Amino acid sequence: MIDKQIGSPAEAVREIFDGATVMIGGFGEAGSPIELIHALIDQGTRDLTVVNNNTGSGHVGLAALIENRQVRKMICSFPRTANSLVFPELYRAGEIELELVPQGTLAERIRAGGAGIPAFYTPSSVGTPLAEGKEVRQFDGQDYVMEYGLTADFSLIKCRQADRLGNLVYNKTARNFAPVMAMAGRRTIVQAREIVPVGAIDPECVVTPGIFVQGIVQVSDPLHESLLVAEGRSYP
Amino acid sequence: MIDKQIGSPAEAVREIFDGATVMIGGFGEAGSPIELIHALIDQGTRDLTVVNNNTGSGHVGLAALIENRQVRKMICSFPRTANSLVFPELYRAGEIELELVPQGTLAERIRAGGAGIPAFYTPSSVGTPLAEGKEVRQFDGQDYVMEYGLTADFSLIKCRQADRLGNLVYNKTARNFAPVMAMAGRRTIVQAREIVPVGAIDPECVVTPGIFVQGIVQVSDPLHESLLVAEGRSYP
Amino acid sequence: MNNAAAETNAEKIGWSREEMAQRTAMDIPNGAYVNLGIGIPELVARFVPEGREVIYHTENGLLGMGPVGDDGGEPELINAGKKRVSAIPGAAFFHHADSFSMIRGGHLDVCVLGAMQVAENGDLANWSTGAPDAIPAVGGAMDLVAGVKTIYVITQHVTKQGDPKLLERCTMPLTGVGIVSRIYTDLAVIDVTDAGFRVAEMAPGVDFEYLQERTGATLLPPGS
Amino acid sequence: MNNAAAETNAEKIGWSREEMAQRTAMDIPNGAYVNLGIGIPELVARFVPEGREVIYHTENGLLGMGPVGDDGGEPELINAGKKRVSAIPGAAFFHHADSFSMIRGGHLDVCVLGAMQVAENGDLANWSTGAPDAIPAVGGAMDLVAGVKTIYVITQHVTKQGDPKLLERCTMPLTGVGIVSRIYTDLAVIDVTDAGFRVAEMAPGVDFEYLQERTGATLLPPGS
Repeated sequence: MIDKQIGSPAEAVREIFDGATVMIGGFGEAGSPIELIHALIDQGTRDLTVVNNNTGSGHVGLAALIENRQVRKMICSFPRTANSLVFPELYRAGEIELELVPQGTLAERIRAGGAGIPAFYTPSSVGTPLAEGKEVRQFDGQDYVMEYGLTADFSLIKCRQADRLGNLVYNKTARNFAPVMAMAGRRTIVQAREIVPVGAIDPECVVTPGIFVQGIVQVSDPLHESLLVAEGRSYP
Repeated sequence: MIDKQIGSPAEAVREIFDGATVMIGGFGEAGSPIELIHALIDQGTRDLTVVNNNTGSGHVGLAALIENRQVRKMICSFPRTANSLVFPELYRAGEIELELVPQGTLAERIRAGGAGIPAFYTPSSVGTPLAEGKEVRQFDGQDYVMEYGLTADFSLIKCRQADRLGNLVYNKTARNFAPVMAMAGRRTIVQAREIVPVGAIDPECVVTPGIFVQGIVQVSDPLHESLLVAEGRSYP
Repeated sequence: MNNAAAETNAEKIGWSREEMAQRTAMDIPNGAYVNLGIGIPELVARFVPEGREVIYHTENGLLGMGPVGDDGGEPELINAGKKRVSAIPGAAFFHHADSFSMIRGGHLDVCVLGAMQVAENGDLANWSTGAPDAIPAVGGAMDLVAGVKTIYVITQHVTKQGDPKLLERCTMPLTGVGIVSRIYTDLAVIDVTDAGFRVAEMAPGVDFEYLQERTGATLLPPGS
Repeated sequence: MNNAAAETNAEKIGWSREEMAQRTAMDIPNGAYVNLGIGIPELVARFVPEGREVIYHTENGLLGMGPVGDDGGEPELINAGKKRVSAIPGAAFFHHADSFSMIRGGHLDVCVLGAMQVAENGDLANWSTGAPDAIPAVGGAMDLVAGVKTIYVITQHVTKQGDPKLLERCTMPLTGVGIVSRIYTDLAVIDVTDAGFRVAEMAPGVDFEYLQERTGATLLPPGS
């Protein structure tokens, strides 16, 4: 029988190794797999390359992972937000690398990686500093930039419901990067609010089919990043 | 108010012009918008380039459109099936063009066209006759073929439910090419089994968001291609 | 009102943020699919003229975003500015790659963005001052300007320091090249044409000379 | 049994189609995601060993295809061969681009295909005879062989005319280059190795010499 359930976040992140590339779902706090990130902090895995749209806020979740000096490089589109305190400081001090990618190009690079597409052309960023050093090519008289597919050793994502086969559905705009990161991660680990019996999710409504998922851990009542930040909490 | 409903298949295909590129949904009969195709036969529009996985069967639907000499060129992955009678004859007589594309490349080219990606690289067909004349490029020591995005003047598709905004859900494996063709058609015309009130389709389960749809016509009880073929029927 | 009077009462000259948004909303047709940037552009949604239905897209994965200010109360129902929003009946949720396919694929009709600088050739700079110590952050701006059919800009006509934001050429790093169609400032509505900036309308109390003085490129007069 | 006897009773030598499928099924591990080609490969699903759960993918847009022969009775629930099938609990439907992302992106573990020819370097020809009047048709074969992690072939060892199908080099147009791992024929199980075809097992009544005579490339003996 196939059963992708894992007992705890700690167990779920155990295989993540120093130097790994890790995609982390979420757009701001929506969809952020905060318990998996905290387990990764507990584990102390270092020298990570992290792919996320942002760099976290306050001193919890992704921001805490960065603050704990576990991240060598961020690949993201928007590294500063209202409560983004940790990354800017380390970046200015030259202690963390940044690869800045337009948000749509980031999403498409992740999807391409998951879909076996090594590279594609996009009009986004043509004529801007973010296209510098990249191959530009004309199609039908228009300029496009070549961008590479992006894969990861691990993807950590969050969902609303999962079954033991790894079929997933999400909650509203918390879906964001998770489905494409699930495709692009060689091992995709999901924290699910609820694990339901096989057959409970309508096959017409499955967003991420189980083939893209390698491990599921139930986190029924996940922490709310914005609440923790408002309370001035930090992790660990 | 936005209301994309159209009164009849005849009205729905009215704008399709001689020489247009038309994507037609369906994998075999599953998902084939047969009433829209028949309306196009009634209309007599000629010199079409048609994108479909196959070439129809018997003497109805897509096969009838081809038989009626309205199609100049087919772009497809599998032009012959058990009951494919019309295309092989015209093809051997040199009376119809064929662009043969591997099925996954066809799907990805359509998606790319709809997503504003002019070209991408794929490992499919490398080293085969279908890669001849195409640009081959190495990434990470592996060969890939460059393929172009594909768009259409019109896409004709079929769905299970639609609302007046054009949100669509499909029926089982009849989904196949329709969602990507909806993206790639400058005007996407849908025949829906049922038109439901706005709000009736769960926003988490919408497969094709309304932005990709320009016209909807209700066909409550569509013809079954396989039954027509079994009965030896032909259209018109 | 002459220029001298205008300058002494500078705070009273020109349109308010709401008026700029309202003026912009008049140019968005019924049935349009629209993406609104953060800041003044968000206000546009408040002023959809009677009888028009407009569908709002937020690039983090929602088509059919509810009225601005309507806080759905859910931390996982947010817009691109990470503010809580609601979803209308007939909304759809989707993932980021699908969302940016709508953008890049030319499916959105209008995008309204803020600006640091706009050039007379339609170039836009709105993501980075280019200052050496700035943390660069781009988000979806470059995708939006590259993909959406019509790009409108809403911006104050000059910076807080009084420097013009409408220029012959942008001096800050570009977001996109030649993509702005129309600019709605507190002082005027200005079209970006092949011949440069053409004034379409001026706010009450603003005359052409006044506007030209505050603009870093030659303006073409209305109707020219 | 000697070769002479074998030849007079040719129809009795070797594995049946079901036995070939059963032998293949033994090599598919628990939890595998599997795509089965049209013909004998479809039979593999009947022989999943006790205690294993295997998920079947059909490239037209279904993960979790039901048992072969289980006709769901719905014209819109079909497999890649356009036969009616069923869906298991826990199935998912998706569109073609998503389906081929699973294939091209390396997410499927095993694909079992039929063959016209297989070469000792792993080349496969299974889509076109190359005859000048043939209507070319490729379907998803080129995507499957380019993307799925392990490609198995099930085929009769020789053509109906008695010509070998396992060759030094394919003479028909290729489907993919160097992608076949293992071949299950009516006469043997043969691995494609860097050194060429290596026999892993032979059907009852088949000996090495018999097999070599019917093969268009030099065979390496079992265990070599």
